[in-house]
Amino acid sequence: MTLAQFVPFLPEIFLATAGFAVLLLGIPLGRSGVRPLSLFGVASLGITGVLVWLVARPVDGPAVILGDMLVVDQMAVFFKLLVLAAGAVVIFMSAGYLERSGYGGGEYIALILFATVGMFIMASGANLASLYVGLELMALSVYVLVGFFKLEVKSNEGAVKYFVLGAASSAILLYGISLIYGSLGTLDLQEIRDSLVALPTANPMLVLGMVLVSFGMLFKVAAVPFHVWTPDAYEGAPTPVTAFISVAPKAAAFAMFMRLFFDAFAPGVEHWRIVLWVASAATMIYGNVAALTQDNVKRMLAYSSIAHAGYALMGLVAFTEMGAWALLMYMLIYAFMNLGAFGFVILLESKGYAGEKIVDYAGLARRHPGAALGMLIFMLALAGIPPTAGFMGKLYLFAAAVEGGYILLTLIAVIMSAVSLFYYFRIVVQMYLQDGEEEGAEPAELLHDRWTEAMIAVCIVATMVIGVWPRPIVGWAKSAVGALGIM
Amino acid sequence: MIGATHYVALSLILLCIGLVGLMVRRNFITVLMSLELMFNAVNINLIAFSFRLGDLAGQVLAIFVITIAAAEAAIGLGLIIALVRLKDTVALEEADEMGG
Amino acid sequence: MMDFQYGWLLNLICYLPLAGALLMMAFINKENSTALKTWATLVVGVDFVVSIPLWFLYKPDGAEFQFATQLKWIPSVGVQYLFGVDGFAVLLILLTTLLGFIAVYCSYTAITERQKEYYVFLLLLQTGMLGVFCSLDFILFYVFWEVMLVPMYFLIGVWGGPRRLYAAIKFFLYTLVGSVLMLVGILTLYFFNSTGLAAVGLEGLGHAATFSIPHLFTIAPQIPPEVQFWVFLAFFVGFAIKVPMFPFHTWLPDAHVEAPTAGSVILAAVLLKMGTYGFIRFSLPLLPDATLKAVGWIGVLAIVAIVYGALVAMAQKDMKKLVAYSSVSHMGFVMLGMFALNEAGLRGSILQMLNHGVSTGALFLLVGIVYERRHNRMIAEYGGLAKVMPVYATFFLIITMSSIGLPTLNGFIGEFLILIGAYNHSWVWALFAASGIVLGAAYMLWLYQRVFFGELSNEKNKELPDLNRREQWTLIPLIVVAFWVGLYPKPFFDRMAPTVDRVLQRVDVARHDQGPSAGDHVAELAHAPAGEAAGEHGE
Amino acid sequence: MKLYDLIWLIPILPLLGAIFNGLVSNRLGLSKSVTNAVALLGSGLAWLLGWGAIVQWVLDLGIHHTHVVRLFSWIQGGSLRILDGSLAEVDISASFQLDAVSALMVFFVTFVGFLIHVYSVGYMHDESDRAYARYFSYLNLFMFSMLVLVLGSNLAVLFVGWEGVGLCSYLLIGFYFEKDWCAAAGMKAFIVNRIGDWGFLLAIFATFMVFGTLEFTEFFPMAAAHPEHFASAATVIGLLLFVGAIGKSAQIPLYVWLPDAMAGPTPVSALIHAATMVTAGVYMVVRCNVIYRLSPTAMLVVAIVGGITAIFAATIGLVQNDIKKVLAYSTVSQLGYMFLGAGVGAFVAAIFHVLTHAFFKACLFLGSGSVIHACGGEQDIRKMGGLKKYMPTTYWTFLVATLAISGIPIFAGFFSKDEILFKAFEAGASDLNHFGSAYYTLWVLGMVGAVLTAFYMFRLVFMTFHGEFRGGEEAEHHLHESPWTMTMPLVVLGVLSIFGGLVGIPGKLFHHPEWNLIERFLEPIILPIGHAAEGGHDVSHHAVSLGMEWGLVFLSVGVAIFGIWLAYRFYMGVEALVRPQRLAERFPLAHKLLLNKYWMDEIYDATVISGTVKGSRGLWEFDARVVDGAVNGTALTTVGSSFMSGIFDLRVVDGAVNLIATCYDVASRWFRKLQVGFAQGYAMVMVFGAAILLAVYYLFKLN
Repeated sequence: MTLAQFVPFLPEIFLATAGFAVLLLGIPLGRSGVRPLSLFGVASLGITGVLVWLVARPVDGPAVILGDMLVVDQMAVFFKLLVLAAGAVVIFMSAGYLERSGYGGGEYIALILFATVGMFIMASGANLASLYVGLELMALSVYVLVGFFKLEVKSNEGAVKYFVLGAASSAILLYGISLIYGSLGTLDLQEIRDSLVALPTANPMLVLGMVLVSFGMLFKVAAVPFHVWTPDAYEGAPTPVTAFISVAPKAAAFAMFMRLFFDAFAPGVEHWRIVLWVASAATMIYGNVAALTQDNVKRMLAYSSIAHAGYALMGLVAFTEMGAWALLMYMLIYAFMNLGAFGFVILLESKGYAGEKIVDYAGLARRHPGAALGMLIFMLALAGIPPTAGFMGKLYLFAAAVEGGYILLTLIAVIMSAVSLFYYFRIVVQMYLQDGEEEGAEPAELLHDRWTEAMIAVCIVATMVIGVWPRPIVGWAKSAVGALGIM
Repeated sequence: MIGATHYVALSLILLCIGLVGLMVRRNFITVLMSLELMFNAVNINLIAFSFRLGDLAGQVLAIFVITIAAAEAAIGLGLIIALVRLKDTVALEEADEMGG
Repeated sequence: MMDFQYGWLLNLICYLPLAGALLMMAFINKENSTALKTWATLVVGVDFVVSIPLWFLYKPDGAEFQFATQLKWIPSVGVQYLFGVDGFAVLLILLTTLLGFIAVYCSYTAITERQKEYYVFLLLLQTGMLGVFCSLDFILFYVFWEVMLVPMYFLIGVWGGPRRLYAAIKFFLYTLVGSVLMLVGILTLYFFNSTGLAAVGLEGLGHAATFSIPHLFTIAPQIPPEVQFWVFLAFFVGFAIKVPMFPFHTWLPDAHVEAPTAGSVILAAVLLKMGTYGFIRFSLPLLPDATLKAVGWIGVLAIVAIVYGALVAMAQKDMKKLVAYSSVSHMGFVMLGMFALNEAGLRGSILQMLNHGVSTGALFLLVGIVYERRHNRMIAEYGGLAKVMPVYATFFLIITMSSIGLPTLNGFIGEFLILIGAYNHSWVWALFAASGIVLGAAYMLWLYQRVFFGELSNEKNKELPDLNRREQWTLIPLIVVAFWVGLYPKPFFDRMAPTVDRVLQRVDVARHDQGPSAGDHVAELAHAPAGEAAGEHGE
Repeated sequence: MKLYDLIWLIPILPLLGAIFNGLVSNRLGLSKSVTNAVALLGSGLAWLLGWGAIVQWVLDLGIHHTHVVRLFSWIQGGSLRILDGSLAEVDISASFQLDAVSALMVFFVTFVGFLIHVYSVGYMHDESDRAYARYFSYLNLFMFSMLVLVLGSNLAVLFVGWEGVGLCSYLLIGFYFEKDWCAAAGMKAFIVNRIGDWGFLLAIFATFMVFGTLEFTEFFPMAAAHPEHFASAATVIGLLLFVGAIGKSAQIPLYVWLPDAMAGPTPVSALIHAATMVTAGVYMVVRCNVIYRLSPTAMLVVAIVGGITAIFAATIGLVQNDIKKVLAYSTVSQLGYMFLGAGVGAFVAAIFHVLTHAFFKACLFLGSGSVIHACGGEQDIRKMGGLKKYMPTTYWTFLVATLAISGIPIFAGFFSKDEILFKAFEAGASDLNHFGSAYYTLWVLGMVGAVLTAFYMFRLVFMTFHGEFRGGEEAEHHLHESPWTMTMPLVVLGVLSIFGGLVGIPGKLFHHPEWNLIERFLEPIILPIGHAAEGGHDVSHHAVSLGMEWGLVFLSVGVAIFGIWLAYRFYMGVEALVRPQRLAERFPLAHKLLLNKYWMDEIYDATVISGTVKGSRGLWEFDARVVDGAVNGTALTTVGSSFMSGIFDLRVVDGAVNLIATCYDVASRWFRKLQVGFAQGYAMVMVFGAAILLAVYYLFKLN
């Protein structure tokens, strides 16, 4: 193992160091220094991005480094840049929020950076061990982030629930890994794949291992029946954190999911496909139906993110190239539209937890037409109405499912996406069709925070542009899945 | 002669104990211990297999698991302290503000 | 098959309203209502003017699709930006631009609050509708089809009547369900054309993946009947809801009653045509086999719609609701003529689409006019209006006559051809369908009598002002068209003839040979459900 | 340029008048004189042009030549595969044709129309300017439609006129739209006619399916050439056409609209509801005589409906007290005679009766109009009487017309009616199409009808013009003869009702068949059919001997005189009006029955109309609840309504209780129950779910 092998690992190293730096800087700067620290954090994320582009790119084909622990390929790059972007956006959105809430900035930003490192490893792990470490690094940081407002009951409670269930699920996942290790004698994805191909008959221990691993992954992507932590964690967590965990860890988890199931376990597809099929259908139905009657926006968006995980799972079920890149694309699109939507929730957080109730949006179109329009775009995007990116994302997932011949699943998906329109439009109805002057209605006021607004603008632009001109994204996603072993 | 199945059986039993404990015990600290139990079930597996296969990877992973479990415990205890501060109880089901 | 000459014209027509809307959002202050009105009117007016050349430049003996534009959009999945129209679409586009202009022009005094949003939405809607008629790529089509819903939702939801929220969401959800199912059908066709659907054991034709409708026309005969059946079903739901066909019609009365006048006009005149347009453009030529199988059922549904709609209309106490149900009846005629699957029927059906747009659009305008004066649509509230509003009464009479198909007015030509076509298919159809003419006369004249004749009893009506110049000019164009179609419809027939012939040719292909390629598929697809279930868990 | 090439202009001229009066005079409220000028110019020019064209046509081309003027191609419906398997082009052209029968119609329609325009000038003079303009524009519009109807060279164009006259009659009946019953009558007329049109349209389609064309000059010869081949088709087409005729010409069972139609201004009743429009049905049947002659069934149906209507309406006419109602029912009955004629194959006689009837019935209506005018709008003959001395011109013309309708020799009505009755008898005697007995019965009905006609017409005359005035003092002062504009048409029509019949002298009686001008004139339109036609004629010649024929003539005159005598006994002299009372008391039921017109309207109201209305109400309920509910019920619209019900509380408003909506609601809340709220509960849910997943997995693994 030469030093040169560490070069592609530089981004992670840098990011970790930056995380510690922020942590230290946070001590002197304290609560006052939220914005400089945020700038520092975003800057380091930016530099990491550049590093990724410079050193961690598979210039001559995919390569494995550090004793086959990590792999360097297009897909890794895709997800790394995705989580970097998400992290940056969230840090920008958090600044004002942290100032208002009066919690210090150092740890917060450091944790986001550490989580990002974890996700990097999840995205590029080539070995069950490294994947697990990455997963835990991400998870542990996120537990803390959720419970970051340690004086808020809801925040703490969300963290507790998330922690207990998360730990349990990772234990299950780990147990699955151990079983696989036991039956195949290796933790290396490539070798697992080869031995699976070689292995004529599936022994029950191995199958059980794969199923348990899939359970662990389903927990991380918040799929039914392992979704239970999601609503509480999302509702309890500080809104920017909610935005973060609804996007970045989910994306990273799907990356890991694909590493495992599209690459390592690909030969055993017949064993796990049905599990994912059921999970996907159940997730779509449960998420959407349960969201119908929610009155708390954060909770509603939590259920909606469950539902979206269901859509994304269709890509895995389809198990085709199209399914793979459709999933990548969907993660990207979902990141933008969901972050944008949460941006507005953050801005509406004026009086304590106000701005979480749907009625708080009443008459927004009257008072802030621009903001209402933005929110409308995100709602349409989440519901998958063209010409927003949301439609393009769904389109390819559905197409992949149809191509795989999963008409029934697709029908469930389309019907459910129509249902979803219904609860997204509850917000639209409030914004446009109610004027907020009814008695008993005290609509929340929209705060002004340059950074957040800027981020929202970015998300809007991305959502619309991808919706109208998806060509480059499609191309990128397609090239990114080239390395996978499904074909 | 003790075979792989024995180890697996043992670890499986431990895992189940941990899982049940996680579900039924009221005290957060006990729950934390049940979690540790589950992790250790995994460790038993890993080490047993690694020993039988004569492959170190398993033991390496076991060491990772132990460390991570420690970190996990630390966070768990931190959360317990916060919970006690807010509600002065360690009963897990006291944390039921949200739901539905 | 394609003629790219003047392709820019189509794009101009389609995107002009969008541009207008954006500029309006950017530059016009929402307080400055005159500027808003003038600008909106200007945009739609110009849009109508630039759409007129289509009428003259379209070459009936030319390529199937003219004024075409073809650009790469998402090449990796074969989605193109493909615009192009045939005579049929040209007629509908002209209808749309004309009605769009009228819709804006009639809203001056009707809409007093949130005018900026209102006109923006109207313009966006215009682009959406035009796009639907222009696009020749399924995805592009679908995009416009959905885009259209949003502004309409707001038009109903924001400026509508007391139950607007309910009506708006009902409208949106009905159409959305239909369209998402349609999307599944589209994808099925797409994969049949290219790689096939592995898990249901249907191997594709292996062509380059594409959503291009002209290309799919060419593979239509090779689509096995089973597939056609399912896809037809998916399309049917999508389009039948839009038409709306009995029993999917219940969203229509709600939407119409609650929508503001302009909304109802657009809804009746253009949006309903999307459904029938879809049938003629996609279902018939793409799925001829399934079409032939469906004829019987759809014929019955159409006749039910004709009689049922008319009878229900008779029972209405609310003018708008009455007109709404009369739409159900009229669209029943359109469907009947279409599925008679012969030239006369299809021509009549297409012409009747225009007629319905003109007549019913005008009826909604007329109802809107009194509603604006009295804010009441209950028939019982009126009576003897002919005394105070003679001009209004005259216009209303002419439109009534055109709507009940009096010869020399547009309605007659359409119904005549539809019925002769239906008779040609089966005299029983004509027997029942023709009764719709009697009932039509019954409910329309009864309405007219109750509103305009008799004592001028209601105090509130004694002072009603007659139509002002603007209101008259919203109606006159429609009346002119009504007489034109009624007296000399030849130009319209000339333009729609090529479409009709091509559609019928494509249907006849299936009528004559079921095709060997399709034959062997039937066997393995006979137990498709089982095969599909197997697919679901990958065995 | 010959005038007969301009026949399309004949309808157009009145149309221009209508447009001007409707759009300009009415809107600007121009003075009556302008309106008059335009209206009279329109109809007058049409009259002159019409007669000119006919004359030139007769001289240049001769009556055997059918002159068709094709304007432009109107409807191009593409090609259709017709019954014989060939492709026929649906290409309907706007074209007009001039042949014997349309010439005859044009001849009197333009003329009578013009006269009634003139009459209206006097009759309507106290309307407001706008109403006046409106009236004349309608009247001109009617002239246009009627002329299109009679000149049209194919069924479609004929249908245009057919509908057009319907519209005008609707508008004119409802002219006094402030009066609810006028408007209602108008609507009734239109809708009942629409029922007829339903048949007519189907007939048009059937014709096309059989012959592949709608042009008279094309499919009549076809049909005539192969009688057997087209026999069955002819029955269908003939009967469907007759449905149309029943509606337009007010025959049983669709006659109900005509009596109500009297709500319109009297000149309208005279022109539309007596002279021209209502005879359109007869015209159409005669026009299509080829079709009918191919089908004995159709013929018989026509004859029976006609015969029964003739006597049925006559009986009602016996006891009516509204002067116009009496005339209305007599019109219905006379139309019955015409159809009887057509039904027994006497097409010429039918048209002949149309002609004479146009003269004397128009005269009667205008007379009644002048009476009503004088009595200040009073229409009840019980409040009249002795008007003879106040308005002599009206009286004499009215009397003449009455004699004509009663069938007193040398008066117009006699020839035509007698011809019809004779042909009916002949049909019976010759056992036409082996329905002899039926035709005999119809002849008897006709005879009885003749008695009744004479009776109720003279009852009318006696009660109106003779005896003492019963209208009270102040009304008596206003009695006066009408202005010349009204009397002049009366006189003209009176003269015509005397001599009009001479065009159809039954020359056969005097061994001079050539005297019967009208028969010779119309002969070309009765196309010879295979062999059936002349075969029939031969039979008929032997069937009735000359002596027999004379006998029949005297018989019909006799019954007419008997009827008059009866009326005299009842309504003149000392016993006037007492005998009828007594009779009524002796047969109260019969009297009631007649007085209430057999309760026909009530029956229709109870069955058809309220049936439809109730049905539609029911359907509406059905729509609101079931259909909406069910369709909402499917899939997610339900979420809509359920959510509405939750949030906006709109389920009530909707009234559509839909089950599945609540199911969704419940489901949503039940799902949320899974979110128990404390961590360990969640753990349980997860484990449980995981178990299910495993179960599912192994389930699928097994099979």
